[in-house]
Amino acid sequence: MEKSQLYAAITAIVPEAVTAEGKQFPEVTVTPGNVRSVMGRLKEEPSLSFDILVCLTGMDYGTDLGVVYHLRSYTFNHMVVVKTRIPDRENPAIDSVCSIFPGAEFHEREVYDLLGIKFNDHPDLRRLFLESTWGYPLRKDYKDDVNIVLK
Amino acid sequence: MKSVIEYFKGIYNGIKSLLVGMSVTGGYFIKPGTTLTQQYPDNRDTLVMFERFKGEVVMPHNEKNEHKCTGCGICEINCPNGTIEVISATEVTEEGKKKRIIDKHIYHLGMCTFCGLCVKTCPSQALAFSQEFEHAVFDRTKLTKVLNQPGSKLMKGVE
Amino acid sequence: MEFSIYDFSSFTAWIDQSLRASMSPGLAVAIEMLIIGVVILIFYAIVGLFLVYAERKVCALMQNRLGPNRVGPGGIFQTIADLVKLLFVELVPIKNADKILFSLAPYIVIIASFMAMGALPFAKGLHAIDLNIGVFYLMAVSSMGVVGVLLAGWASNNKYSLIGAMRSGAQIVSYELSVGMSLVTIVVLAGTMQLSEIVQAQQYGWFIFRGHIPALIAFVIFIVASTAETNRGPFDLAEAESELTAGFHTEYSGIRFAFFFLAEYINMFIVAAIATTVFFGGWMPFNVYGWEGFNKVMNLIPPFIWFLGKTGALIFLIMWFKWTFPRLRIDQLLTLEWKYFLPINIINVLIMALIVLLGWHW
Amino acid sequence: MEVKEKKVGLENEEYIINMGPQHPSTHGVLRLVVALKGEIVQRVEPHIGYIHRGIEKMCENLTYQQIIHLTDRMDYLSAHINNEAVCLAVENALEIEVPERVKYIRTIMSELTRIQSHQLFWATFGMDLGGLTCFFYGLRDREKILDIFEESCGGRMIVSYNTPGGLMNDIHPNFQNRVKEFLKYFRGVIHEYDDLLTGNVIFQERSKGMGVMTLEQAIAWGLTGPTGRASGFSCDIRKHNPYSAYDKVTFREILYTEGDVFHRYLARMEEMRESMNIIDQLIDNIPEGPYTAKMKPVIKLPEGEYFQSVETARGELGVYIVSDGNKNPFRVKFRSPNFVNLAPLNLMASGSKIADLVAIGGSLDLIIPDIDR
Repeated sequence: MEKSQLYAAITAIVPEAVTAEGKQFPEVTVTPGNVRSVMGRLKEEPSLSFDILVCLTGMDYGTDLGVVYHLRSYTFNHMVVVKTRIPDRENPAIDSVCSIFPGAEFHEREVYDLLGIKFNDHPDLRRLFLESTWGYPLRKDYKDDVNIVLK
Repeated sequence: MKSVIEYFKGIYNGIKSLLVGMSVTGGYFIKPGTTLTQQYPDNRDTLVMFERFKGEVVMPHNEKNEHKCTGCGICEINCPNGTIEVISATEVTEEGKKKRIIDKHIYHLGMCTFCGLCVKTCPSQALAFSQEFEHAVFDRTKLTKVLNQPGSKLMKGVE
Repeated sequence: MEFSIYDFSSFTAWIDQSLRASMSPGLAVAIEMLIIGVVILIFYAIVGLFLVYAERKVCALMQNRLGPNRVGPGGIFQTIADLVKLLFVELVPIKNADKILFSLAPYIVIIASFMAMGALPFAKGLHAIDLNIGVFYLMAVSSMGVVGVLLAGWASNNKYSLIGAMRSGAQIVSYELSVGMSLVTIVVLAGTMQLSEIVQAQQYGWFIFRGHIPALIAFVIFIVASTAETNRGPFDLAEAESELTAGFHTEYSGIRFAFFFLAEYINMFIVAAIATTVFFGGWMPFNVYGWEGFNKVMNLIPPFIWFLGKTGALIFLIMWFKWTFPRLRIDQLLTLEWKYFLPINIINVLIMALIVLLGWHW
Repeated sequence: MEVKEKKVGLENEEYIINMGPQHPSTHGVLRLVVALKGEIVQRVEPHIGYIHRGIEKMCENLTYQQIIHLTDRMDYLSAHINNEAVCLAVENALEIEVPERVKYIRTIMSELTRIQSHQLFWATFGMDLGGLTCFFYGLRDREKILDIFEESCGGRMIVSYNTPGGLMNDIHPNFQNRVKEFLKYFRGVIHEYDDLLTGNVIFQERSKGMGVMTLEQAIAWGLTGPTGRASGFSCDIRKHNPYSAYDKVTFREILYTEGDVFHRYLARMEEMRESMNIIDQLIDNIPEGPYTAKMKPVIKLPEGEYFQSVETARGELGVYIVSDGNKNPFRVKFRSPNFVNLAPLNLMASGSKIADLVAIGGSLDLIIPDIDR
């Protein structure tokens, strides 16, 4: 499938999304509440069938937090990037996609651990690497004077 | 009847595969010449490391106790983990100009990850890797080394 | 035709008579027991030390290594150095362990292997005791060690140890059957359980040749089953270091660990010695009917050399197994015993009985 | 974590053992909390983070050249390939075409890395199953590749050989001869691997039908590398999205459908042979030329997001770089294959025995620093 066709197909499936042009992969920006339904549709649509969750990245954009999903299709070998931004820094929450991609379980725990984003309906949301008393180190405003020494 | 044949075939193939495995180990047992063990502390004199082996960062000095380091600090900037500290001083040359020279080029071997960026980016090739690999010491402070030798000078012609 | 020119029975008889001549019979027996005890103890230690060294050397050569090579020429004093180290290692007290059973377990294991040593005929007339149920005695005594292993696992208050001990229990109880049945096959052929008579019966040909196919099958099963019984690889499930760290002896240190360690090697020696006695003619030299000159040369070699040589070859075989094969899983281990070895063994005993009845053996 | 043992009658009692952080079969500081019922594993819960070093956080304060040396320390057995991933991402972002020579050398180095990684896998997998001799044979042959690395790169495992735009230094003049020598040697001894382990009846009984992942499961959990390909999941990045010189070589993607421990093992054994074929096609044709493209001393990526996948010895390594135009990246995320492959361990291992858990864990070929990052 050509890139422009892919854009068109994705826009048809996800009408509420903003698709950015001129990027490495087609990009879809959705609101946190829509993530699960958008991902579900992208996976179920037979002409797209984004059935592999390659990567799930937690982001801190400085002002708001975000989660970036990289999806790939096993049949067509094309990729899409689904992005979402969570403006609430105090108590960020987003829907979990574990029910669609079981492999997201560890990814989401990692994001929760390092950025403090809560995933609703996650089967086992605990911290993955760090202790429960630790802060959220991947946030830009994280301070650790003992372990982080900047020159 | 078929299952009986399968049963005995299974036994035969199983035993055969075991004997094949034993022939490998047995083969090495009767060929003691194939051992590869290096008797390390004994072969120290003959042990030659590869010339590119990244043992530790050194600053080569020539016989007149001169090095090539201008004290520019590029190695310090490029080092990913603060292994190198360049403490520079100023010196007044014969023409009366002020010139930056190094006072101490400090190298923390304990922090070095041997990425090679300092050696690669040094504009005057003042740094090099030595093939020394026996770094063990009893006191951690000994891992902090001053690379320029005492009383050493900048080599003529290196800016 | 006299096969062996070496006969120790007159030598032992002379010691017995000279002791009895100078003191009361009770004291004489006590002193004899003491002498035998000391001799066996020394022999035990030497065999243990040598086997540990041999194992390390054998596995090193199989693995393209040199093995121990620092302590003494070729590393021959390595095991002595290890022993000294083990003697000085602290006996780590285990919290909430059953102290009495914990300290008792290694002794049970070592006593079991020690007792088995007494019945082995090393040469003609060179054995501590010649029971008329020798085979039976050896089996009974050598399976006593499992009690020690079970105790060790239970008393250690360690989960790994307990799993290891339970595995060991299941394993030894199962494989004891195979060991017994394969020995019974030969007992049928020999018609006696007395070890000295079994050896004597092999004067004109070892049982593995005389009993041909059934004896060969019995031997293969015996060597595999006894490897399992001694908890050695590929049947070392009780210690399985990649699964259970060290299994039943995880918590043992110092001399107590050394006891387990030594007992493993001595057990290996004992099963190899039983196999030698029963299948390979014990201390009998290798003779071929009709080759008089060859036989004479063979007869010149002392019987204990024959005995130790054959035992050594079998020990090497067991070591070879260990350093080649991956470990079995517990259910496979039991499947192998109950589905393969036991049926084969029972049929094998029947075949052997038939052969003996019809006189189809040599 | 609080480990509670339920005490409701013997038949319902769970026997919880802690495999790790120090355990012979977890290959590092992985801790598996295993609930047992007799020998049967009820559930496995991986606890990770014992060597979490915050590489992603560290990257935010380093330049792109400096990131390279951290990627060495993630999956230390695929150091070359990890380096390459970051380099490719940076080069793609800058739209730099690296010289052909660099592409060839990178590909050869990557394949050598893959072989040595699989050799170590074979060695440790044999050891996990109790065949101790495998360990020494595997390491013996791996040593020869490490020598090749040491001669050209200066490091054995931690090579830091790739740099954005090219290589740290040119290959050693002996490189080609040594590689050819190694291939000749290794083709002669690889049959020992099969004799000792692959064909062994005990090994086959231990590994066949254990820890099965179906194709659907493998896709859903995102298993990649030999682990995924054993389930029939065609996920070889080298084949589907070729990078470096992989579009110039012909090779076979090893695919099986069974998805059990044995076929994961087999996939790795076959991959070693395929890697040797790839090196064969390239080693004599390394073009002459510079060993690095012209690069500015300070690399600043244009603002944007860049994602690059490479095929490491264990699966797909994804590098996701978000740049805000500075010399340091705004955010770096490593999608490490081991992290993803570890996740379905409970699914694979529950219902099997302890010994199978060890075999399944071994067959995933986990590298713990890559999981923790």
